[in-house]
Amino acid sequence: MNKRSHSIAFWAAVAVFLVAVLSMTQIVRNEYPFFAGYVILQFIALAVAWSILGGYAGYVNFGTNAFFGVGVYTAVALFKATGAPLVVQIAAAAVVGMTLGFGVGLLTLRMRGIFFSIATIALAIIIETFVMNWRFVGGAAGIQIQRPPVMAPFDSYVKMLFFVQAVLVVIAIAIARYVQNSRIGRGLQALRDDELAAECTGVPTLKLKLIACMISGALISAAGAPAAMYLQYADPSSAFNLSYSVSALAMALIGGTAHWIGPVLGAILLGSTQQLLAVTISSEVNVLVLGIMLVLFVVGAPKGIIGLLRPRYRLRAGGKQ
Amino acid sequence: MNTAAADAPLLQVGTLTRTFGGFTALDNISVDIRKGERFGLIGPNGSGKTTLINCISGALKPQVGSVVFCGEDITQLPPHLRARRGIARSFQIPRPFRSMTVLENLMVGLDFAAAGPAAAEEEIAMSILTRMGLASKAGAASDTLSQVELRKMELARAMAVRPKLLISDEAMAGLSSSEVDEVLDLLISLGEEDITIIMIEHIMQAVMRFSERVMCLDAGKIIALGAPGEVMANKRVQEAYLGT
Amino acid sequence: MALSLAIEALDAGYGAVKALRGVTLHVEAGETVALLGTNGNGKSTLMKCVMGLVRPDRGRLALSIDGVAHDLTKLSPEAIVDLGVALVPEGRRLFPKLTVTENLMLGAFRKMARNAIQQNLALVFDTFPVLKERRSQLAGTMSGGQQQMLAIARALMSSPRLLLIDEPSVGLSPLLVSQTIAKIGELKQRVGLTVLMAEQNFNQAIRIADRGYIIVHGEIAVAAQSVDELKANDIVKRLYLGGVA
Amino acid sequence: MFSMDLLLGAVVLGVLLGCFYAAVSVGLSVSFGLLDVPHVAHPAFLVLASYGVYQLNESYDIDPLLAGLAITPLFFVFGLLAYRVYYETFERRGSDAAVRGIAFFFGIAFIIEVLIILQFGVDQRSVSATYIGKSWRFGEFRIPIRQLVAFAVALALTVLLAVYLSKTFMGRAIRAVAQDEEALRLMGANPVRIKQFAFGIATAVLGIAGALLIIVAPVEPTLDRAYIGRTFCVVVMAGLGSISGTLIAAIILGVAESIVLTLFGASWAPAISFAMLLGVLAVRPQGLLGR
Amino acid sequence: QQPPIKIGMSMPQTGGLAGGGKASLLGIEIWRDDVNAKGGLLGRKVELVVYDDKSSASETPAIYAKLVDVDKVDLLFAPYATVPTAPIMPFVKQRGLLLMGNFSFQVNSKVGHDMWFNNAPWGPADSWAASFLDLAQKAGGKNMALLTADQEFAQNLALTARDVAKKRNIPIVFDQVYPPNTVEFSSIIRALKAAKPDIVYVASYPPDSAGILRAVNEIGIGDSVKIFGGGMVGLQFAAVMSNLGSLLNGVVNYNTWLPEKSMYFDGTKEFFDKYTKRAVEAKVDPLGYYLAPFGYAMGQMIEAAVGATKSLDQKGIAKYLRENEHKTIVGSIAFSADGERKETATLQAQFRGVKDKDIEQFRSSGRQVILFPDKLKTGELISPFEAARNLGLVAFPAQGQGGT
Ligand SMILES: Nc1ncnc2c1ncn2[C@@H]1O[C@H](COP(=O)(O)OP(=O)(O)OP(=O)(O)O)[C@@H](O)[C@H]1O
Ligand SMILES: Nc1ncnc2c1ncn2[C@@H]1O[C@H](COP(=O)(O)OP(=O)(O)OP(=O)(O)O)[C@@H](O)[C@H]1O
Ligand SMILES: CC(C)C[C@H](N)C(=O)O
Ligand SMILES: [Mg+2]
Ligand SMILES: [Mg+2]
Repeated sequence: MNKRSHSIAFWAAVAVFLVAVLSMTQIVRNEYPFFAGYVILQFIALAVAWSILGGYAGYVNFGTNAFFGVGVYTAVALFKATGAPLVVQIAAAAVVGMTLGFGVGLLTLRMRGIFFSIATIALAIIIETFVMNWRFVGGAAGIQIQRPPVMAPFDSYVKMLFFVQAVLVVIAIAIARYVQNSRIGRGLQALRDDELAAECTGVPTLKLKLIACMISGALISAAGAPAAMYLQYADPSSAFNLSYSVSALAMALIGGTAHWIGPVLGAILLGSTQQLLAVTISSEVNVLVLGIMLVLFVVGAPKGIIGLLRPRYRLRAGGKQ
Repeated sequence: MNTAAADAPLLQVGTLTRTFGGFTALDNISVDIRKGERFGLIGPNGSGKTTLINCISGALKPQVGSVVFCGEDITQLPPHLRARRGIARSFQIPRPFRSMTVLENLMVGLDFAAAGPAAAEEEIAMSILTRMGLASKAGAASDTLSQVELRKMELARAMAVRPKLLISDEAMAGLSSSEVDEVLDLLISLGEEDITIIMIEHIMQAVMRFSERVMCLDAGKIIALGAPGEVMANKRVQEAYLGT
Repeated sequence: MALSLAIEALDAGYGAVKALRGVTLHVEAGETVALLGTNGNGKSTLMKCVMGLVRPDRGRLALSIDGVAHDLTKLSPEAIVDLGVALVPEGRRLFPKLTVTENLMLGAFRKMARNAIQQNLALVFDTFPVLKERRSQLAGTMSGGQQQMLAIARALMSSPRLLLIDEPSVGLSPLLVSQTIAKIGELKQRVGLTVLMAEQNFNQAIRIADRGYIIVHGEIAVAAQSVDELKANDIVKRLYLGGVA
Repeated sequence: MFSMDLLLGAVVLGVLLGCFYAAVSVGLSVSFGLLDVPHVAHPAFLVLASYGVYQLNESYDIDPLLAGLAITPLFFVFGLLAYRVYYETFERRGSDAAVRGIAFFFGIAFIIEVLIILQFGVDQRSVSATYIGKSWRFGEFRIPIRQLVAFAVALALTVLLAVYLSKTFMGRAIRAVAQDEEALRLMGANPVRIKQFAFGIATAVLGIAGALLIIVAPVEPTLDRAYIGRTFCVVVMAGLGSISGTLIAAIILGVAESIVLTLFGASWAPAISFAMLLGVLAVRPQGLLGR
Repeated sequence: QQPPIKIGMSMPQTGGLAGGGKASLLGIEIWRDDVNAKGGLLGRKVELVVYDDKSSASETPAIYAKLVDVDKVDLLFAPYATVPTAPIMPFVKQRGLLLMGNFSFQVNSKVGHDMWFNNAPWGPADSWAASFLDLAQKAGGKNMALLTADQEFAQNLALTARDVAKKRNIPIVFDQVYPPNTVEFSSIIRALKAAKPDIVYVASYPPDSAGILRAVNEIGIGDSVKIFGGGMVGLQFAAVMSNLGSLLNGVVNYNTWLPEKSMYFDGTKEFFDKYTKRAVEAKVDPLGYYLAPFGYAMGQMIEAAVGATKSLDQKGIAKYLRENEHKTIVGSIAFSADGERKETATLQAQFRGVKDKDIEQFRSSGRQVILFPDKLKTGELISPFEAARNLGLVAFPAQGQGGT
């Protein structure tokens, strides 16, 4: 298949997906699928966004929770101050996330490998501390939020959030796919292998890393923004929970980072398992199952799920399909 | 283009000094390199050759001095912008993009540094590989190459930048003399295409055959600069470097 | 003491790549044997086989020391090092973030060598004075040639009886090439080393070599009994003596 | 509310706290700093060790430090096993070991957490010993003895480890192994065994560190999550693999934290110490004593 | 056979709140077994549907949606604590569902749901601080130091404490918020001591409470302090209490139920007999005073309401709960309009004569003397704090097994 027909197939699939999601919100009455589905979609967006920096560029971001929390609190602050509608909250979160990504990039991207990861952990803790001391959004005590009325054509707010998160997922995937297939992807891959050699071969490493960091940050924050309306409550320890970092990373790795579909598959698998375990096993054993799954998958599928599906798939960021 | 501009040196290195801690690796180096020139750089191990080209390619910043390329002061530019302006280099100790095939390694340079239509990139890359005798390895993962193949790929990747100035840091080390000849022929043919080349090499026969001018460094200082024959005949060069 | 290395009908490779085919050669005690061949012909692979780093597909690799034969295909690299075999690998393979001294001390890791550290240290510092000057510099920041010296010195620290050297002159200045080759020759005399050396610099190699082999496409093409025989060989003429060399 | 007296006290207590941080991080300095293993389960093993100490203290009334010492062999074996699995599954296959290893060790950490919960329940646990809850007086100034104990043990631990790593053949091999395994093999050392042994040591040290942890404060099964940031920060700020750097970095963090807690708003303490880490990395990307 | 009546809830069984959650759940389960032994509700067996929310707010919305939309439970109980409860308040309000609260703090104040009933004894928001400051002022306290955890619940307490202090003109001489996961409190306690306060009000969270008390013991707190404690979460848990042992002496802290004479009501003793047996097996808090009986009481109230209205109509049940007083094993409970207790029944009690390393001692009365509220009071405050700390066992011999 050539590039163009690939593109057509991709956008057709996107259209089908969005139409399916939309009609689901109109047809299905039971709300639970939307509650659970929202969470899974949120994780898809996170994993795809994470892998733009973590997979392609090899900069392992441990601070997914920082960006997520920033998204949540941007939405909260904006909503509390101006009552801005959801779309504006998300857009604002993306802008703030992008700015934060830019800042993080400037500050930390000169650090190599694991130094970067640790710096992002530090960043998450620093930002969480700020939010804890920010009384306007409730500080450590948290804040309860009253949703505005839902907009047509949706009959429930959660269905609307579900659809919105599906759109965010599509945006994240489209961007990841674009990055992967453009020369940005090859540049990121080159700098992942050897930054000095990449520089000397003409790759603007700092710029590419900044771009990746900003895109990734913007997408993570955007995916986090609706959480404020979903929970109708925000508190720093939930919004900045380390588990967002672990999940995003684990999902991307379990799926495989060589292709944007990897994080999608990983998030669907791990996210729905988590949802399922929460309402079936429902005790400490679900954490055990999660742990064992993590271990088994990284051990048994070293190239991720996509590596299992296509055995000859090379473990390679930005590799052509 | 007026004659003054045409005659202006392609690369002007001015009073370059670089130290590591208390150790001076480059000590006040000034040299001009003409357009289209084949320039040999020799000197004992640790005399600062690699450091000099690190400063030219931007991998290192000098403490003192300037680098002027095509009339533009590039001392403060990062390496990738220098690559785009036409400076390419190979690394003495090869640094391949390990997760890529040989062909993809070249594509990076073509994608980011070289101007030209994107469509033809793959053909250009293949033609460079063919010239380097690496065509059969185009699809091989770069981490399966032998040392010498890696060196060749270093050079090929530098060529993919489509440079005005190509710097080769001991690309021929470890080659048999017939292979040295091959690579040399290649470099000379590049020279005929108006590419300026700085070659660092310890293989004297190669240096002699290749260079229009030779510069010899010792302990970070220029001890000789001139026609190959002259430099080889220089007493200090013989003592410090050739050992004859 | 008697030591000899005998390689017979050795096949080795990396998966689909067959790097060596039916290689047979031998090295006797006290000899310096040169291994010639253009790149990619399997010289390094052969050395790695001797060290146990690459497992041959078939064939025999026997090291006999004082009449005791050791089947190298069955021994781990550590055990082979313990027998007194050392390799100066291509590409130097130093520990870049350790200092020169620390690299040298690691060279003396094998039990036998630990008693002789002072003596060996004196020897290598005497041989390569620049290493003494740069004792506490990190190996990774040394110049290419300095690193090559350190790599040879590190191998010597293990008090080897059989020294395998993969292209020692790569990256050395002409002066140092002749010095290094001379040092190897000298060391051979001083400590009774047996040396198998892959080297492209033919003219330098034959200064100390007793005899040599030429590998072409993974097979021994020429086994010359003396240096003169080597010089007279057609392949050698074509590869090393023609053209500029 | 500033006074010289308070400041001085804050510094002293900070040094003691810092030494404790060093003790819980020093194993990571080996496993992560030197061996390049992304051991995010380090704090989980630490907490596991604390529970081991708790069990011995509870059922046999053994002094926690002795108990810590007693479980070191067991933890050494845990370390050997953990590394073996990691090696077989990642390093030997060589693909993306570092990144996938993170997910792997998170998995291990979760499993350890749950096993602790299943065995000990979710309530917090602590130990008793004669030196817990008492303090030494210097006039008005009092220093908790358990902190002095932690200080002394941590100091001894780091010094011993630092000497071991720089002065012995094994130690040097451990420092070299992650830089070039094949080269180390050429030195006559088996890199896998060296790594395994080093990982064993790094884990064994946790026996004692775990004792200190539960001496200093009570533990609960998910406490490890709070220590991931802290221990990795210390190790990175120190400069990867530098044992003396670990001590220095830990003390700097401890003192900074203590001064902030005493003299400024305590709620800013984590922001301040992690901002310091970022500051250090921005100026010295290789860490304080990194190479 | 009729289908069982399903009661759905999430409960923290992992994460920071798991200790409390599991004890609370055991209390609820004991009620379920009791009611089923009596033939169930409306002749139908009671079945619990419980999911783990991992102590996190982000898990509960999906869980409660599942409980309501998929499992179609008949009644909802809230999870233990504020954080996981907060996100479901708007949901139950919007759906018009009854929610029995479980020890959360002021989650309904903004939402204003009229079908919410909290089982906790907190009462009006400021009563917590008020009762502690009453005691403090009576003992001669004139100024206050406030030490609070940077955590949702502790911050809420601190907020009311500052308000009450302001109203009563008690100056706050020290006001520090410490971050979660603080390891060492020596430094903070030194600073606190330097402020020479009379009243020390501590709103801390379980891992820290022990650290704070240890540091107080080691660093000292000064003779000026008349009363110490107030809002330390954690000192109610058996594991913490037995470990701190004598360090607890003198501390005045809030509590919910204690084995004091005044605290035994109909069924209380029987409940604890069952609880004590089952706790060992379930590896939960062996004493279980703090949460478990309130879980049971929550069930009792539902039992009474369903029995009285003879239906599962949630509006009817809510109406009944709002308009009546309910006899439970933790005393009688009446709700105000916001679904919290009309009057606070939060105890303030002083630890006395506690020995080291002995869980059993806490089963006898006299170890925690109730100072507030007046109608449950079993003793007077001993002050100042240092004096109370130093009174040994001799002065307060155990008073034998309590119980009515
Ligand atoms: N990062 C560094 N830190 C300390 N010293 C350095 C560093 N880089 C280079 N040096 C020293 O600077 C000197 C010059 O090194 P350079 O690599 O330029 O030598 P060279 O002329 O290329 O030698 P060779 O022919 O051996 O490659 C050497 O003595 C080297 O040890
Ligand atoms: N790790 C590897 N995986 C796959 N093929 C390999 C590997 N290492 C070497 N080869 C291949 O094996 C063949 C022999 O390589 P070897 O390194 O032994 O040659 P050499 O004679 O030492 O050459 P040089 O002069 O380049 O060092 C080459 O074709 C090389 O590409
Ligand atoms: C036990 C309680 C004091 C817990 C507190 N109500 C909370 O919601 O977190
Ligand atoms: Mg060089
Ligand atoms: Mg070779």
